[in-house]
Amino acid sequence: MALDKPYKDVPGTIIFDAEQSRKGYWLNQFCMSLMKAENRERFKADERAYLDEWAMTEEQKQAVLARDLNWCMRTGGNIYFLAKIGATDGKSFQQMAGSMTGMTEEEYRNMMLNGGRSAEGNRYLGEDGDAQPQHQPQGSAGKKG
Amino acid sequence: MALDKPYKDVPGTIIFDAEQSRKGYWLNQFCMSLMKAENRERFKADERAYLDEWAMTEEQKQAVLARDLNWCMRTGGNIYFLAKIGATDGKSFQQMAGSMTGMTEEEYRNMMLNGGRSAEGNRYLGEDGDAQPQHQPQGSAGKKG
Amino acid sequence: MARITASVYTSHVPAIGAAIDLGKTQEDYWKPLFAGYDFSKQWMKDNKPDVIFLVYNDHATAFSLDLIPTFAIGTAAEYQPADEGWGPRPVPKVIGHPELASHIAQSVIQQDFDLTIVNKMEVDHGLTVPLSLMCGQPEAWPCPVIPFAVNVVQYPVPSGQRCYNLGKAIRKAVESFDQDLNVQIWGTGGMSHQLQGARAGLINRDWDNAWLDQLINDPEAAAATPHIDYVREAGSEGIELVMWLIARGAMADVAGGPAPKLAHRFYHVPASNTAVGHVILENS
Amino acid sequence: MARITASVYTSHVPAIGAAIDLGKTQEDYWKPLFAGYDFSKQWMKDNKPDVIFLVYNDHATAFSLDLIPTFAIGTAAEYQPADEGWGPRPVPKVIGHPELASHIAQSVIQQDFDLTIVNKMEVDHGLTVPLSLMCGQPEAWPCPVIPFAVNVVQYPVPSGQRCYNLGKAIRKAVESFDQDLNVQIWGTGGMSHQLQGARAGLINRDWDNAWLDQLINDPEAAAATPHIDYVREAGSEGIELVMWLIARGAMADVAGGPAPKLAHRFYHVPASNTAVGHVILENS
Ligand SMILES: [Fe+3]
Ligand SMILES: [Fe+3]
Repeated sequence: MALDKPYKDVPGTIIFDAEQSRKGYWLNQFCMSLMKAENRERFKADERAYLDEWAMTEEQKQAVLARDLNWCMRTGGNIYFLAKIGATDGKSFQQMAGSMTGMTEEEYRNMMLNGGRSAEGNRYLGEDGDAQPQHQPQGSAGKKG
Repeated sequence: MALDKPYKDVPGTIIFDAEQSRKGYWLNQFCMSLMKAENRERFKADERAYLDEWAMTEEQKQAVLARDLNWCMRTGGNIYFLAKIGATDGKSFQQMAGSMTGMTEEEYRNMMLNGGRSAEGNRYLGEDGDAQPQHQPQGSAGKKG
Repeated sequence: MARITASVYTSHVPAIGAAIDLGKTQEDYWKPLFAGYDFSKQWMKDNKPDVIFLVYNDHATAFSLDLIPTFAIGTAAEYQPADEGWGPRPVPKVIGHPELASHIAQSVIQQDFDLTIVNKMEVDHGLTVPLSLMCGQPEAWPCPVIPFAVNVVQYPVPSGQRCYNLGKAIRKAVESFDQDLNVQIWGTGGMSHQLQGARAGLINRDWDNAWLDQLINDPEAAAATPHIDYVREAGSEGIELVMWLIARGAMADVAGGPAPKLAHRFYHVPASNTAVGHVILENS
Repeated sequence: MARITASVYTSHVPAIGAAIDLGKTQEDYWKPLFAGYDFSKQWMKDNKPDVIFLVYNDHATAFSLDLIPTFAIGTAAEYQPADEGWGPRPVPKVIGHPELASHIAQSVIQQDFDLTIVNKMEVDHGLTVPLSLMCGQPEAWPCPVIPFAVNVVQYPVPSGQRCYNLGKAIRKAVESFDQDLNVQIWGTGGMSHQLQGARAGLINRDWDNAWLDQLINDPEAAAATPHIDYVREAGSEGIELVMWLIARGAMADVAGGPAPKLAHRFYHVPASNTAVGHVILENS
């Protein structure tokens, strides 16, 4: 029998396990490189050229160029690594986290000021909370649909 | 009570524990640098200048210049690190180990061919085996005395 | 003989560090949070330790995917604050305590914990933000710090029970050190937060406070919390709370001594994406 | 289901690697040593595994004093032979098995072993010499290898009992892997040798053979050997034998199965400074 992965049924959540880590190895190692100021400069000067120095998949490069953190995560990115991209862009952790929900910055900030997202309906896939797939994207982007 | 160090009463033996490791940190890190061919070349071209690039004590540098491995070990060196110096000099592990006994290469090699050094008398400090302090140096160097 | 006199628990949100570094602590958003640490700063002055054993996690800073230690103990003489992408925090460098750290490493490995010994490492907000919260903005940190990094980034992370048992082993190690030192053990990270995906921003005030009750009064029960409960109830990054169990396991009552004194308890939402929890327990 | 079919034990003396690489295996000095592995090379052909889980120690090669993991598992796709100072050995690169390695890491960490996961590492003679002894000089190694490095360089090293228990956990991990794989586990290093000081060259034939008897027939007793016995009786580097206990702990009899079959046993003095021991045990 394979190992138990009980965390597969939590909505809107990817657990960074060995499988994800293997998938995202070069994407995450690229992110680590942005901890050096000179690499941040080189990346900002020509993002595509800098990305091409890394053994990332084309999809991973596209996800980074698009600054789509959910997409980055699906291709094996981990938020603590991806945060180095946000830092390079001058973004805060709140801006980065919010960007994954579809909310505007203000909507997300207000949600947090009001006590954050409730766990109600968001514990198991198939419930009806705001983090469930059927309610994406959230916020004004979601309401447009 | 401090931690038990039962290995302090073995003759002719320094156990590389945290205390030794702290003492020998830079000496051992210098040794690691010799795993790169270009560093071996630089070291061979001017040993003193290369050693001066490292935060080693003067005594450690002298011990390295003298190729006195026992002295290196007393100052915190570990044999697996020190072996990189021997490798740089083109020496084998047998030549390095033998050099610490005072025997000639041939004497040490013959001892090994005859089944190696006996544990008899060499288990505890204060016994009368050939590795005990009162019998150093061994071999023809020892017999001269 | 060295002894553990107290344990401190606190979240280590990076935005808190930024608020301190940028002089924003008196802004409306941050004021109630920092007010919760006024007691703690005074308490630190009144109860200055000789050494802090600081349990935290590295956030893809010192450790990349090239090498991921489950438990890493710092035995170096000093540690520089890392550049996590925004530039290094303008805080003092961290002075280590190589002798005590090596002693603890030796003792704890002999108690069957398979530590990684680290002599060169930069430290990130996980370690520096708790120091800032408890000590403010001094020229130098008040005492040496032993960094102890726990992997909570790549699964599987160590179980709560494993962490709690490690705390017991650390207490034994500290008490077998010859020098007479006043040692505090800090557990950091948490409480509920999730930084990723459609579920980002999850906060669970009730669960957090019930877990704090357990941590204080029934630590065995807190230690028995399975990983999946942290994820489901406290968000994917809520798993950081296992680190608090290391500090809790090192308290005297766990080894049959008297119950600790609750010197301070504080809870606040939000700091950026996170629920901030903070507790101080004293051994009597 | 993957299963452990056999365990192999062998010393990993660097001079043996040099003798192979320099074509000296038929010289008088080396001939009797390599003759002891003739059986083993044929056995490897007749019992080709799908994966080798290779327990060895790094000799200040991949790990400097900057970072010393007690137990490190390699989950990378490949590993290059290291330059230990004489230039890299002219042997094939080592192909890993990331899926099985990650699976074992996950399982064993959940069994309370605090592994360090390594994705980038060069491998030294501790890993390549056993491969050369068992496989000769092929263009490529016969199967993927999972490197498992144990700290036996800086004290404290893990106890024999801890290593033996780890072996049990590895067996469970392997048996919970979905794919049908034939896995061998190798324990390397030892036997009696001392590379340092006035006591360099120590060999203890009687002790080595008594320990081998125990390893084969009474592994619990072998696992109970305290560190100091290895040092006193088998020389300071004899401590490497704790690594053999990891392989032995993974055999079926330890988990209540039938006793293993002793396929081969060999002992020879000297190889450079070292007593060479070699055993092959098969699960029935
Ligand atoms: Fe954190
Ligand atoms: Fe070895």
